[in-house]
Amino acid sequence: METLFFLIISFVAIVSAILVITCKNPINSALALIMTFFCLATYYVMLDAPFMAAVQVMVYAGAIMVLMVFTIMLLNIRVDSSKKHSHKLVFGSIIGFFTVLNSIIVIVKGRAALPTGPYSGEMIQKFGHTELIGREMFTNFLLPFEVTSILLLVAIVGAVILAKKKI
Amino acid sequence: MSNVLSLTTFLPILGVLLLLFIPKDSKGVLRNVTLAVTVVTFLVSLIILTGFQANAEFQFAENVPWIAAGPFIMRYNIAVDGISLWLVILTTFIMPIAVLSTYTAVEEKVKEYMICLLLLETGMLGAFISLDLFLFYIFWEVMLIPMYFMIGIWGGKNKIYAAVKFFIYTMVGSLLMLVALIFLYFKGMEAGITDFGLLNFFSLKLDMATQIWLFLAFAFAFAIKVPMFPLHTWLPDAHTEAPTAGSVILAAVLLKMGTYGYVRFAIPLFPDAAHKFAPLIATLAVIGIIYAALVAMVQEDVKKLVAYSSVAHLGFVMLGVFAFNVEGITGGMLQMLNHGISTGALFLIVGFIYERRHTRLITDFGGLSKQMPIFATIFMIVTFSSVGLPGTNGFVGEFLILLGAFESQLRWWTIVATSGVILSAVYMLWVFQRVMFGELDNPKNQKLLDLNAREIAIMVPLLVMIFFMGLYPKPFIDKMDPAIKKLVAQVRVAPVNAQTMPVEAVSQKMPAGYQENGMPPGHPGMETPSASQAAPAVNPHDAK
Amino acid sequence: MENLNSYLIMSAILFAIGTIGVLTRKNVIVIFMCVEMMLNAANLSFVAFSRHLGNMDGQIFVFFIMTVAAAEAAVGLALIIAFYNNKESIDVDDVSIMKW
Amino acid sequence: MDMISIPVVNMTPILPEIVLSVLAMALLLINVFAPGGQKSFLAYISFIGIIVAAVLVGTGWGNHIESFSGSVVLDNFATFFKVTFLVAAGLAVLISDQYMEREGCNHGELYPLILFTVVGMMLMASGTDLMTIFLGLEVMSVSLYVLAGFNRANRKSNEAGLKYFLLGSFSTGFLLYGMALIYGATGTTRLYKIAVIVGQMTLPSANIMLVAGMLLMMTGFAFKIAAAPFHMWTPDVYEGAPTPMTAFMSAGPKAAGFAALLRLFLVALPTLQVEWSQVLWVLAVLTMTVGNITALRQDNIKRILAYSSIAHAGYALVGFAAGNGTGTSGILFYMLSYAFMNIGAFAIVILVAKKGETNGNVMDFAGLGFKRPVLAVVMTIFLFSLAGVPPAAGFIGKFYLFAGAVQKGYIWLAVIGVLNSAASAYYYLRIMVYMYMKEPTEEFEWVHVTAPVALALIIAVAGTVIPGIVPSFILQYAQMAVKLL
Amino acid sequence: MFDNVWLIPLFPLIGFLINGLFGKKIKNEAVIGGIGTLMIFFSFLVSCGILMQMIGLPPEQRVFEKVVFPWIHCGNFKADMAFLVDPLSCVMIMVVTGVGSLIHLYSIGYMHGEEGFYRFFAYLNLFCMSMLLLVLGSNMLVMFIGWEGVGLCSYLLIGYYFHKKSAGDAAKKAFVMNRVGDFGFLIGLFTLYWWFGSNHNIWTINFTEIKAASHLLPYGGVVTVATLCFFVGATGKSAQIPLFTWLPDAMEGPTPVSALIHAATMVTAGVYMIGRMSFVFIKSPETMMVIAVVGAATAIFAATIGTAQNDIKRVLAYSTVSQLGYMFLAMGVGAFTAGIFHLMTHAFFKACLFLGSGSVIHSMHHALHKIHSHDDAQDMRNMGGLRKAMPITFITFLVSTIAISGIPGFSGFFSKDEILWMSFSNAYHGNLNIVLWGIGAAAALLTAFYMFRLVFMTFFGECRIKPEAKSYLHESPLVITIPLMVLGVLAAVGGYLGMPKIFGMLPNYFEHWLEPVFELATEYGSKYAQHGAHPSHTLEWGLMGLSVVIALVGIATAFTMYVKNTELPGKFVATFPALHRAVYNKWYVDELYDFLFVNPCKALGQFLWKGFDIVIVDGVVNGVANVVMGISGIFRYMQSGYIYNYAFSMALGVVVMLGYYIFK
Repeated sequence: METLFFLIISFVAIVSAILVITCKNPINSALALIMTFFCLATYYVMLDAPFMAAVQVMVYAGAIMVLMVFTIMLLNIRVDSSKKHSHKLVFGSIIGFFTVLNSIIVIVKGRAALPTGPYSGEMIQKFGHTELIGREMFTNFLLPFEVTSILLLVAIVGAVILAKKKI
Repeated sequence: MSNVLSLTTFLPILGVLLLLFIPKDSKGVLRNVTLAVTVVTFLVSLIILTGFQANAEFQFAENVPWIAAGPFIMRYNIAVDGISLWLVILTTFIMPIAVLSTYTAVEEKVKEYMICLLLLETGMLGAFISLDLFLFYIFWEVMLIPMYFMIGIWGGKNKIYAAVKFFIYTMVGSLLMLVALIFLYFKGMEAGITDFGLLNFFSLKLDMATQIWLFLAFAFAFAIKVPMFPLHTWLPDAHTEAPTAGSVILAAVLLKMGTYGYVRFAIPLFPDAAHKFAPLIATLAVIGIIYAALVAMVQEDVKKLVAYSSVAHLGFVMLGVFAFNVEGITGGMLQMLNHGISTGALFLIVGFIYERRHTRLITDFGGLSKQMPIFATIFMIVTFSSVGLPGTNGFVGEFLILLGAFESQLRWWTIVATSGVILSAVYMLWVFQRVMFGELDNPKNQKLLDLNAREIAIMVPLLVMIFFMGLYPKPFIDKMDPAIKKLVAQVRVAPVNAQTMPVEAVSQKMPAGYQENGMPPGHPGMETPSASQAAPAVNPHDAK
Repeated sequence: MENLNSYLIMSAILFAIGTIGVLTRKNVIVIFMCVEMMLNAANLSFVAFSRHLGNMDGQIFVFFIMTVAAAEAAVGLALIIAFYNNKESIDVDDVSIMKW
Repeated sequence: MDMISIPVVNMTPILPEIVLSVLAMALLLINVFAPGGQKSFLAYISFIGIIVAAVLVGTGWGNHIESFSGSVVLDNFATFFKVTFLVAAGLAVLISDQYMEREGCNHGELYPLILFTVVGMMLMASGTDLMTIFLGLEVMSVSLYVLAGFNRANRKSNEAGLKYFLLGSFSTGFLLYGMALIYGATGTTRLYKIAVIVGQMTLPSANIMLVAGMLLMMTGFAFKIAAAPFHMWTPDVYEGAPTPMTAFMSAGPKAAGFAALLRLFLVALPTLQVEWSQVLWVLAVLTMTVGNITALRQDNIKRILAYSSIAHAGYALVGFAAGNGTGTSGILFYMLSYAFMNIGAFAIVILVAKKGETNGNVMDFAGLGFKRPVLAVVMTIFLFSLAGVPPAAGFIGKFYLFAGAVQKGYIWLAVIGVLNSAASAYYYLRIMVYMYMKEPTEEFEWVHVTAPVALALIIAVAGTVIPGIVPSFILQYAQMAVKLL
Repeated sequence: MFDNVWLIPLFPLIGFLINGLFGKKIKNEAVIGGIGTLMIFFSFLVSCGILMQMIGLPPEQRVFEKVVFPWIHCGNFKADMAFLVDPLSCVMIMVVTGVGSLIHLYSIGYMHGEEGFYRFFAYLNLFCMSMLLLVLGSNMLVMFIGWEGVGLCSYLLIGYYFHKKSAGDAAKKAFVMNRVGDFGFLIGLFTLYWWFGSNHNIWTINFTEIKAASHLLPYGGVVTVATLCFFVGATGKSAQIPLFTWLPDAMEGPTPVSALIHAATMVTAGVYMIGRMSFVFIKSPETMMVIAVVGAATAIFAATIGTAQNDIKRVLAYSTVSQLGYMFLAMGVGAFTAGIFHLMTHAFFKACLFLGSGSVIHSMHHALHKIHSHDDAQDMRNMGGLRKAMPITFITFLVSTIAISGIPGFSGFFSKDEILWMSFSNAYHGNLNIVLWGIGAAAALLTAFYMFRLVFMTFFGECRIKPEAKSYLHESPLVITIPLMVLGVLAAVGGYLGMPKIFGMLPNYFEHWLEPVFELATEYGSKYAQHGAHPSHTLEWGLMGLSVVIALVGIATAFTMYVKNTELPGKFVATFPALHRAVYNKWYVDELYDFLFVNPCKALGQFLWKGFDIVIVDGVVNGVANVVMGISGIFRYMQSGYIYNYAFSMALGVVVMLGYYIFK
């Protein structure tokens, strides 16, 4: 059952991902990408990471993609204009194929580390995913967390500098 | 004055600092100050000369820590011995002449020019006195910069090509040498050597393969600088384009860096490889001699001709050096000095007529003797010095080289090289004839002025040296002799040729007189290395 | 929970598709979307590994990656807008006045 | 489960970062209230702040303090690199004002962004957790995207920003995927733990996941240091970005990339040295060759310097491929001196160029040597140093890099390196040829050299020449810095 | 006196320095000429003193070496500036300083009014110094200084009229040909030095030391190599086949130069050198044979050319070449004394001949100049009947001609006849001796012929000069005629110093004098000499008579052709045009050399420069640069500016890297 569900989700994810790179209209691409993100969120749920799923939906599907769609609308961009570089697709596909091939071989032949951490599925169920994330983030990963604030500040300043009509 | 060597080396830098404060329009002051600096440097270098004891030791040594980081220890380690002493003196001697030669030739950018000259002097002196391989490399590269500018800024029509060619050509070689130098250091480190001091590495026993690679890298760098056939093509370009002083310095001193490099570094560091490659290098040297002479013969530009003659002369030097015996190396060293003086003088002479006529094409001249008798006389003396006429300096060096090479295993090479003596006469006399003899038919030449006092003053020291070194080379040889003997002893670790023994044995064993009817043991083709020189055993028969 | 490798392969496929998109699309925004897809593929790997290993580090990482993605989106879209203001185009072929 | 108790952390390791961040934020505020148009004082403040930070960094020398439960460390290695970043930033700040004023984009946000970049770089150098390093990288990159596109009225600047951004985030994708694989293969993101776990593996090089992760991560950093074949953004971005930012980018982020990569490979993956050496060997050769050879045919001076910057990354990779004390300390030394000489060179480019960067070709340098001899001499010093001609810092750096390779037995790598250096001489000489050996094509405009730029030039010359003549002390620091890794 | 031997070369050196440095300022010809002449005369006086002292010593003590200062000391090699005084060098210094003084004196008159008067005397002094160094040098290297020094002076003096292209060419040719010889000299020196050094640890180039060790030398082998090389040197200096072509051209120089350098002294240096090292040469039968054959061949070859030349000096020049051939023939057959003897007598009569011709030319030139004619003052076809106008010149000239032709009683007869006899009777060359003698005799015939042809054409018959110039022809001044007379006397009586024993009248002073020098050579030679039946006195007398007859035949032929039947030469030319053309054009040897050496060298030079140096060597260098530049272009255009291309490059890099590790 779970396998079937995984397969269905995977199918949807792949199809929507392909749509992202094939749709002529960027809006369609954006919608397809949102679909992909949803699929990923579903995976996260399946991986016992409900908080991640929520964040995924909020940040990606919600914030980032909205921003993108907004930009697309703002710039009033329609379909991809010319077809000058048809060879791109060939090269891109070849690279993509080899990337997949390489990655899959890496995954299949590679040896992931053995499970060592304390966070089994039961534990997550017991304490709640959000809490565990929060605990980790404010203890072991305090510094990165703080750094993200700077990152966001930089992004804000940068976006303002670059895009504001008049500074 | 314990640091007189440093003083000599860095005096020109002080001069540069001085020049910086002189406004660039007061050209006369700039020139005179530069001249004064170089003269003072020369005088200071005379302290070295007079204080130098004729023994094999390195003298006036200064050795202070400089860089110590990681595996490397570099020291400011300088000294002179009989080999470098004369090159130092040659440098300081040539510099005032070079400065003086440009009093009227360089009218633009005088300040920069003088600064270049002085920087160049420091670079050259530093390279000659460095006993630290790293320090040597630094000076070796530093020399390039001012020379590059001298060719590039004050050069002739094709100056940029020549300057860039000069720089990159030399750089390729020297960078490979740098790699070899690093490699050598690590090899030395394995054997317990702790710094870049040259003398440390002499005791290093390297295996043959390593020696070969390292030697090739060093030899390549030096061969470019020498320049040896077929790496010589930068030289005619550089010489032709460089201003007179540049050519003089290039010929007189810079080219010596290559040969000096062989004597000081490549050969004693890698004696076995040097022996192995001696035939190859001698072949190239001999090809260089003949080839350059033939090419010089058909040149239309006087300066290019002199440039090619340099290639031939330095071929002689290389041949002598690779004879690995006292005569050959002494000859090589003397020839370096001679070439510095004679070819330097030749470039000055070319400069004189170029200044007057703004052409260097042989066909533009003819019959100048009539109009410029002093010039003609000087030109002739220098020509014959360059040709190697006995009594002039050129002969002593050339003779010793050929003698030394003939004694060594390079006999057949010597015979070919000796024919270069004929060719040098051909091209030098031919150019002399075409420029100085014949009808004075070109109207532009008919109003030429003879040399003025300054120009004569430039040439006189050179002429004096030409004859002094030709007639009484003893002081020169005496001072360099112990160092060269030491070098020869050091290099003579070459694998002993099996054929040497019988010759000695035969001549010892055979009853006197028997040999007279027999075939000579030493057939010219046979290997009879000069190693037997060392044998003090005197045939009792010879005492008679 | 599915097998770890399934997720990883899925991640790899998404990553590859993202790469292809970057290489083939002309619209700058779409290219950027493809980059986002690549980041998401990495995220999926992280989460899958995190679940497999039983430690939270991977998920924390994903959290930061999302932040970064957001920041990049902000700056990136600002850049796109700035470019558009000058050039009236977001065709990647037009982002090529500097070459050779 | 109990309450989350925020752990007590030792702030010392990130003190300079904090100072700079606070300063940056303060500057953002000051900027808002600053009198219109007058932005120079922001540069001075930033410069002072940078000096203060440098002093703080300096006081940390000799310490080894881990903090934030192993996210970050203060050690000599980080300190050395932080100094390098601060040098780059300080010089960049000094040369920015005049340029930005001329180009009409003297927005006060420039300086905070530079400072934030430095913070990001510092985190990359001192981070001991993949996350810290990644976030540092992103702080740096995002700032740089903005800085590259800072002159938003200029199409080239737009394009530079956009290219840098797109390709940068593309490379981030690889980097992250690599980190994911490393994480998967080792189960942790802490470098020291990775080192332990990898050390316990029987045959780490056979674990393809680990190796692939390493390679992908390398890709990400190789992009930052502009190593071929991940270098192609460099010329375009360098050309388009505002020149001071180009200068900064060529020195700072490159050093930061090396810092992170060195720490990753030497701390976390020393057991895989055979593998990464091999790759770096190839990358070094490619990078040097592509950089140098392509530069030969360039006319735009910023592009020349961009390709030269690629080539220099290649030289540094030579030392990296060696991976021994000599080579890595060579990288440290080289990055520091490169900051001086390259930013110095760009400063001259700024002075020679006219508004709108119209004067950016080598031909425009014609006659500089005698019209503005001091500028030309200074430029010459930088160029010779870049070409690796003694006695300049560039030579000593190269010497140690190649020495490292030779020591490790990579003689051919060193040989290729020196041949490349020789080829590189051509394009450096070409600039000099124009400066000294050609007559100016048009009337020379008198460039006013403002005090900050003059100061920057003085510092840069000192930083290029002095370490060239007496390099010992810096080299010893560099040695100490890599010893503890 | 011996200790003062260094004064001999020093005086001319002083003269050279004074005239060379200040001559231009002095201007006064008398002072300049006086200094030059006096200096060499002082040397002559010192030489006389040395000679006197030496005569007073017993023969075995007649060797003295004087080291003036150390010159080159290097490793085993040692060469001092040192002089060797022995009977041989005594003969030479006497000849050089004696004849030299006379020629200097003569030059004062002859060079009167020339533009570079001081230059001429400076060079002449320099030449004398070099020549004296050559003959006095106690080791090969000092000899070599002189050897090259005389070459230099020859160059300078031939090129004295430097504005004439032909003079410059001739000077250069002379120097270069000498250099070819020097090449041989050096190789010979090296070989000998190396052989002694490496085999016997005797590192020397000192003549006395080599002499002392010469018993160690083998016969043939290395000695052949060394001596052949030395002989190449001698052929260059002494204008033997194949290096003789420079000497006739050298007549471009002023006539006193021709007399001094190209007749009396320098060109005999080769002979002297072989004499000096006779103990080495004799050890190689092969070399001796080569010397003899080359000498004989040169003698006959040059003589044939001499018969057809019209330039008075050229005839003399070929005559010199021919006579030098005789000397070499003498050396080659082991008759060293005879060779040196002929050297001396030749110096007398040939110097006299040249000076006489100079006197004629001087007079002719003067006369032609007066009538503004551009006729060649040296062409014999313009002369004739001059004996009336120039009696002293005529008489001295005639005496010398008789001497060279080998008429008994005159010096040439004794020396030449001894050579012919020795070549016939020598025991070294087996049956070759007849051939050598035959060639020698034939050459003698030709010599008599062309010399008398010269005399007849110049001094006898109709005066072919333009009539109006005739009145201007007159005898030269005393300063010119005195040397002529002195030399004429010497040419006549000089031979009595070495009268053959067979005459029994006078002891052969000359042979006794030189005996200590050639003693060793004779001893070595006897080792391989084939002692057949000793030729009888009758035979010697017979051959002597035959050679006299031959000389007379030659004179008679010349008389017939040029005095009695003056149309005969024309007929002869008409009958054998090809032969005449070949002879007249010196057998096309110059053209042959141009074809064989000069032109190929130039062509090779051109090829190496334009074809090899520029195209190949530089082409490779620039080619590498161009290839790199080309690659640069390719790399440059790969930088297309398109983001997807850049991304592609990155992705490709990743894929390849991964692929390598996955599939390796």
